[in-house]
Amino acid sequence: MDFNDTPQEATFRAEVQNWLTANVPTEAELTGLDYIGRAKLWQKKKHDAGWACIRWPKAHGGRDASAIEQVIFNQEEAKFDTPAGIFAIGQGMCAPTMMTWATEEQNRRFMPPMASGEEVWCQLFSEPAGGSDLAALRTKGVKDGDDWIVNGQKIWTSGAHYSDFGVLVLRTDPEAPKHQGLTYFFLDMKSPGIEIKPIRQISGGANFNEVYFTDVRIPDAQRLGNVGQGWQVALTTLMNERASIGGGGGGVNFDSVFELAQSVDLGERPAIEDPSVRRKLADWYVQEAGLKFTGYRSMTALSKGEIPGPENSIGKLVGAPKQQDMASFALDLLEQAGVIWDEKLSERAGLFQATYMASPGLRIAGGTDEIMANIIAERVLGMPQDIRVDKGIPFSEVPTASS
Amino acid sequence: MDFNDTPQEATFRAEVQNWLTANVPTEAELTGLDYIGRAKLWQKKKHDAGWACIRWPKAHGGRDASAIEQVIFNQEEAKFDTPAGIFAIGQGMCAPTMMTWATEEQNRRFMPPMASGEEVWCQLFSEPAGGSDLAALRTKGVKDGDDWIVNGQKIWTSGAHYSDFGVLVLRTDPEAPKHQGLTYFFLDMKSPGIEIKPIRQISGGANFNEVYFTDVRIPDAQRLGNVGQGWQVALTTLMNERASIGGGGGGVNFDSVFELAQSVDLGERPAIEDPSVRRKLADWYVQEAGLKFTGYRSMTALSKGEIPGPENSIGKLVGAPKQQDMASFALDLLEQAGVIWDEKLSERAGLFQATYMASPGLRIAGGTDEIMANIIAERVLGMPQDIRVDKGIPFSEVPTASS
Amino acid sequence: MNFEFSDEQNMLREQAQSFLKAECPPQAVRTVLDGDAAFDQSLWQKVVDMGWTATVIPEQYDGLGLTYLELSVIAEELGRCLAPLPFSSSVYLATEAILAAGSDAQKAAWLPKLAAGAVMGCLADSEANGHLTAAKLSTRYADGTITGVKLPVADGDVADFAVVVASSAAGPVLALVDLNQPGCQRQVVSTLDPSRSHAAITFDGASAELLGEAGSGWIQLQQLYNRAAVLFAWEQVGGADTALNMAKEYALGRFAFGRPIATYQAIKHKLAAAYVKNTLARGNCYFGAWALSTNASELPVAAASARVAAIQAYYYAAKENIQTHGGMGFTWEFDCQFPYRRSKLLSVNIGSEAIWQEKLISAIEAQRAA
Amino acid sequence: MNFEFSDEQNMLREQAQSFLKAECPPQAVRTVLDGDAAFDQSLWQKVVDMGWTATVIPEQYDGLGLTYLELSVIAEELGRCLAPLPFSSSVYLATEAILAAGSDAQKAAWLPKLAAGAVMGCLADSEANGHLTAAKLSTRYADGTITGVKLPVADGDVADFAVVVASSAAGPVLALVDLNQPGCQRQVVSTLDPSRSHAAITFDGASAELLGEAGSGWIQLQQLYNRAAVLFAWEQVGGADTALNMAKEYALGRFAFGRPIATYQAIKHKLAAAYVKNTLARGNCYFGAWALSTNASELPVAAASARVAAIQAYYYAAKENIQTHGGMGFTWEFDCQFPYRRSKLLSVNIGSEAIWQEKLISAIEAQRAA
Repeated sequence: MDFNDTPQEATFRAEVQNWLTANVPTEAELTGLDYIGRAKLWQKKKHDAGWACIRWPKAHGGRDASAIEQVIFNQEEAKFDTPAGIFAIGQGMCAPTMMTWATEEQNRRFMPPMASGEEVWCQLFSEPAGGSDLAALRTKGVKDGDDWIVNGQKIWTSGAHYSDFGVLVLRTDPEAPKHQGLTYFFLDMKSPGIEIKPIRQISGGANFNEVYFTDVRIPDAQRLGNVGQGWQVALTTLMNERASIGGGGGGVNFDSVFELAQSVDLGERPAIEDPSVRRKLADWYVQEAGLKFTGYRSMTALSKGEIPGPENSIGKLVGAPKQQDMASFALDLLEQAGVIWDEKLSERAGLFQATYMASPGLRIAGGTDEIMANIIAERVLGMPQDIRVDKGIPFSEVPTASS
Repeated sequence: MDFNDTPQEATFRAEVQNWLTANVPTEAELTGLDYIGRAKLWQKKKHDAGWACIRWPKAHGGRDASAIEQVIFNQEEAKFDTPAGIFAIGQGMCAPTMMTWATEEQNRRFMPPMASGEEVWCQLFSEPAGGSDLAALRTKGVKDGDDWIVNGQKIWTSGAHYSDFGVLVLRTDPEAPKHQGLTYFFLDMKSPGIEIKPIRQISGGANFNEVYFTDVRIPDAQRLGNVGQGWQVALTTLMNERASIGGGGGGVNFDSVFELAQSVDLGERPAIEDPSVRRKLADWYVQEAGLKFTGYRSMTALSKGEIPGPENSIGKLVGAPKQQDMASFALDLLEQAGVIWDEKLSERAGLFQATYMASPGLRIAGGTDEIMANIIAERVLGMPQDIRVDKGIPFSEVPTASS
Repeated sequence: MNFEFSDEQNMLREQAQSFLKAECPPQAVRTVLDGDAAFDQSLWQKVVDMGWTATVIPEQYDGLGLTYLELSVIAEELGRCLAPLPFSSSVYLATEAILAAGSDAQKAAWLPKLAAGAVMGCLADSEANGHLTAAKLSTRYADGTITGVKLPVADGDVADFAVVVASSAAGPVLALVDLNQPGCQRQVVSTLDPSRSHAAITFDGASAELLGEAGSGWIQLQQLYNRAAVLFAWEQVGGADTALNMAKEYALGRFAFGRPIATYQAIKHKLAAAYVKNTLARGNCYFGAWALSTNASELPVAAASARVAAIQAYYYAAKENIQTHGGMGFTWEFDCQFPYRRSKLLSVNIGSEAIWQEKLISAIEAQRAA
Repeated sequence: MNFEFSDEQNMLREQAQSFLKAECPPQAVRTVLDGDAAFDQSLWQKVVDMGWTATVIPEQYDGLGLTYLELSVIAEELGRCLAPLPFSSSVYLATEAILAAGSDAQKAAWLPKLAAGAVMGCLADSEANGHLTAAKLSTRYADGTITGVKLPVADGDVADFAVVVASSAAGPVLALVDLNQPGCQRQVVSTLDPSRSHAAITFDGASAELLGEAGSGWIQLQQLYNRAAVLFAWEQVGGADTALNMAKEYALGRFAFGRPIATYQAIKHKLAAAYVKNTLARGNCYFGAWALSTNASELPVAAASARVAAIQAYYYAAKENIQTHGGMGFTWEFDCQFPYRRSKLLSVNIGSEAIWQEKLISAIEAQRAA
């Protein structure tokens, strides 16, 4: 057991470090650009030098790199303050789906500009009535000659407003059982009939959108998989979703609460000297360390060319409620001042307040705590599904709130 | 709002106090008797003076007292160290069922000796394959002339070995849907064909039994309710069960852990001075006080002649895991000595160790934590039942482990 | 044993509920949250007209002379509807401070106006991040003036006067300060819960008069906290009930996988847990109300128990209400944010969970040592 | 990055698993629990024959000279089968104490016998209820003798020698004491987990020799605890996995209301929570094993993290395993009691959760101050 790279990995890491050191954009290069412009500039630079989407085939704009090389690249890039990605969903979820289900010709057309950041992609699955039950989607696709005509509404679409293309799942046969009446497409987000409205969150952000479709036409050539096979195609996308969501950087963590406890008093002494604070901090440290070392085990598997075990599925389930409880605890340490949410007045520019307000979203996005626990029970422990009343009957007959 | 008795209640309380002070058995009176003998002696004394089962009709051995009078009597009796009851199940569960479903003649025969403690009753519902699913019982009753012939096995029967009579539910029609094929009886526990085996618990005790029935005959005259109506009759018993189980006295509580924390050190000082201990103690105090005052609200309703609300349903769900966690915490405070379980060597004669080992049973007996949470969700909050796959089909076709 | 509100008190509750249902729907909270107003002025006037600000003020000062049981009922109902009002600051804190420690002259000067809603008060205690202790007080009282900065002061931007906690040569004091004077500068500060307003107040030699004896301010403050804690706890329990009910209603109507999510144990047990916490908190609030209304020696234990239980219940119910709603619960458009924000504000406003857990055990120790 | 056991170590694990499956089935635990034997002597001899007691003892002392990674593998597997053996006392504590602080002569005298299983050792630290501190040590070392009472001493009734923590004129010491001498009286004490034996030992001027320098005993003890904590944590994680697996298997086969209880979210989420805790504990144990095997400066943090996580995981899995089994889990006849008892024994044996949480934060503070 050791924490060292293999000689090959070390060589690769050095190469990455050298390139990044020389090429990470300076503030001067980025001046005047908004976050989209900044992200695109950096992505283009990476792509031009062969460092974008390195696991992809060269023919699709990648580098044919291994999984561990991708991990090493990410680790090294994370050491710099590079413009944050607006490409995660496209490159992380849409691309694997395209590469599995689209024609080679389509992939040669669409993957390189996705890799270079010139074209941004989004994912249109969720619907208002769906929630955790993704396959309950109702946005309709009706065949019309060589096209499909789309009507309905999607929700929780990140980046819809700056995306060039999107992948979406439609209900093409309401009389088939729920999972069998779906078909999967990709589409041009500039198509006529698409209306995009941002969703304001309680955290103040608006990272998601509602997307309305009115008689939008999608060419049948942009179908992925067969008609009625949409759920299987969607599973390719979803399997890649959990990987790309994760605990996320940012937010409150052990270090920030530990340091806060050093700087504020509880009773007559610094909070860090209070055993009740110390015990809570110990528990959070142990959780973070446990996740970190579980991640190391997965990386080891990647490094050996193996597929990691199911251990990493616990990340979001542990991380999201932990952020909420740590933020709440930190606000309590601040006492009355805990409610002040002001970049200038608040400790760490409002990090604890922002996390308190954002963490309920973390517990929901990409699968609620409850769904994550189901997934661990079913896929990791091999326990059976709950009783399903929506299987094997026509979707139109599945009970809904309105029925 | 006050904690005082009404004038009537105060008069009644004084009368109870006077009688108890004069009549609670002395150690001399009890010498030489085992716990059954002691309990019977005290019960007989209460009965002879008109203080047994005081809410029951006089004709059945009671006193025609009100609910609040019963509460007052219990409160006052609890101030003395009286021989603990072996009558709780009979008087608390069997009696209300008999008084609801048996003939007046039967009640005049059976209730007075139950009230006086001369005849002890038990309850035979649970079966090995049933668990939380009480209605899944399989012990068979087959009609034979004026009798029913019983074969099968019951489990978790408290006091079967010292009981004179019992109530039991049998499956009299396996082809009817689960809840419709049941019939309810009472029986003489000395009937031929009954074999009783104690169940040893992990706590060391053996409060429960397995009871085996081999061709046991029960006269049809001892049927309560109609054939096939057994589940409805059983509900009468079960509704009275939750009331008689409760958090129980005994076991670890705030006081015992608080005092322990005063007497052992954590680090360089008494544990009670450690804020992490103080915070935990505060939480437990708040839970105990919350339960106590919730109980006061119910008593107030009784005192006004009203039916208490559903608040008291939380007692066992809060109390049982609390006992487990407090016991575990207390053992930790004792450090290595926490494992010593010895009347002479252990703090409080092993109270903390005994509770650690008994509390898993508290979380299960009379409805597991999970069942109690279901009950609160369904009966208190009005949420729907989980999906039931065992309804409306013949019991013989309900899936089981062996099918 | 009569551990229930009286018929009259229950009637007051019914009145309050129907009044607030009409006058303080969620939209009223949203209007303050989204807008520039510091509080709902029209609702405030109606609340004043109902006599709620006068509840426990003695009749000799134009109050209603009712008990803290009535005020508990009102607190719970205001908490239930998340009222965007400076009620807790003015009634549970400022009015209480004057009732407890004011001279006859001070009472005569302020109580009738408080009763009539002509003025509003607030408590200016906090100065910085973390736990305030007597030793750390940097706001200073001397020669009838106050100098220092208080931050944040709940409702400090709209109050007419403040009860200021300050140090002095004689030790800590409580001082009454008219905020409408040149020596007081107020600045609104942004918070987690914009449906309640907060200010930073800079006192620059503002004229002030002592409330009670010089040097006894810290003890007075603790007593004030104890009394307010019971009323805060009732507001919190009311809010926790609202969060639980919102979650339950949504779960009954929301379907996933062909069935209401209310049929799933994950949801049922979550809401059962919230019910348990709310019920425990309510039980403790009853005892708190009794102790407050009878000025019982048990008040320190009762107040701390109610406060700790209510903080825990509200946090749990508020966060799990959002969780039960899923993504919709995280949108600005839904009302789940109201109890989530308010629960935190009420949790830290007169000292957080840790402080009250400590107070509780200290009070139990004192009780047992006596 | 190579954060996994090697192929050879994994092979050792497979061997250990199949060996223990055959030689230490639940019935072996039950036999010790129900009977008079202090431990499973036949299993002990086989474990000795496998060389497990010799794992990290250097070859010059007839050991195998393997690393703590191999010993971690063995610890996890012994924990998994709840082995009724004095392995932790003799190997993680007594052997480690001699390895760390013994003179060449002491090593030569004891290590070959420990490796060969000819003797067994134990650690005699605890004296009374509560947390042991240096200041409270009442057992006294002077002039080559020990006087005092140690209670409880895990495996103290069967060990041949004890490493005794005592005070002395020079400060705390660790002393080696042959238990088979007239100055030592041992009495078996009953515990929560009769599948592991405990004793009270009275030393009445028993002859003793110092282990390491006089006065450094307390520091040595803390270092010993740190090293042992990693190995205890592996045993605990092994046991927690067993409890989780028992619960899962039962839930898959047990029906209620016409379906396996494994289909209910209450059960699924309970076991998912156990899986999460076990996985976090395992991750921390990996780091602990790395730190122990490389004698890294991170050991204090790593050991405390592994210990805290493992204590929490084992308690949760053990109690919820009983709960998942319902009434049957509470019977003597079922095996659910084994991990429930053992989890508590291992939790307090070298210091409880609170102690290690404190050690963890202290170690982090020290790390960051450096």
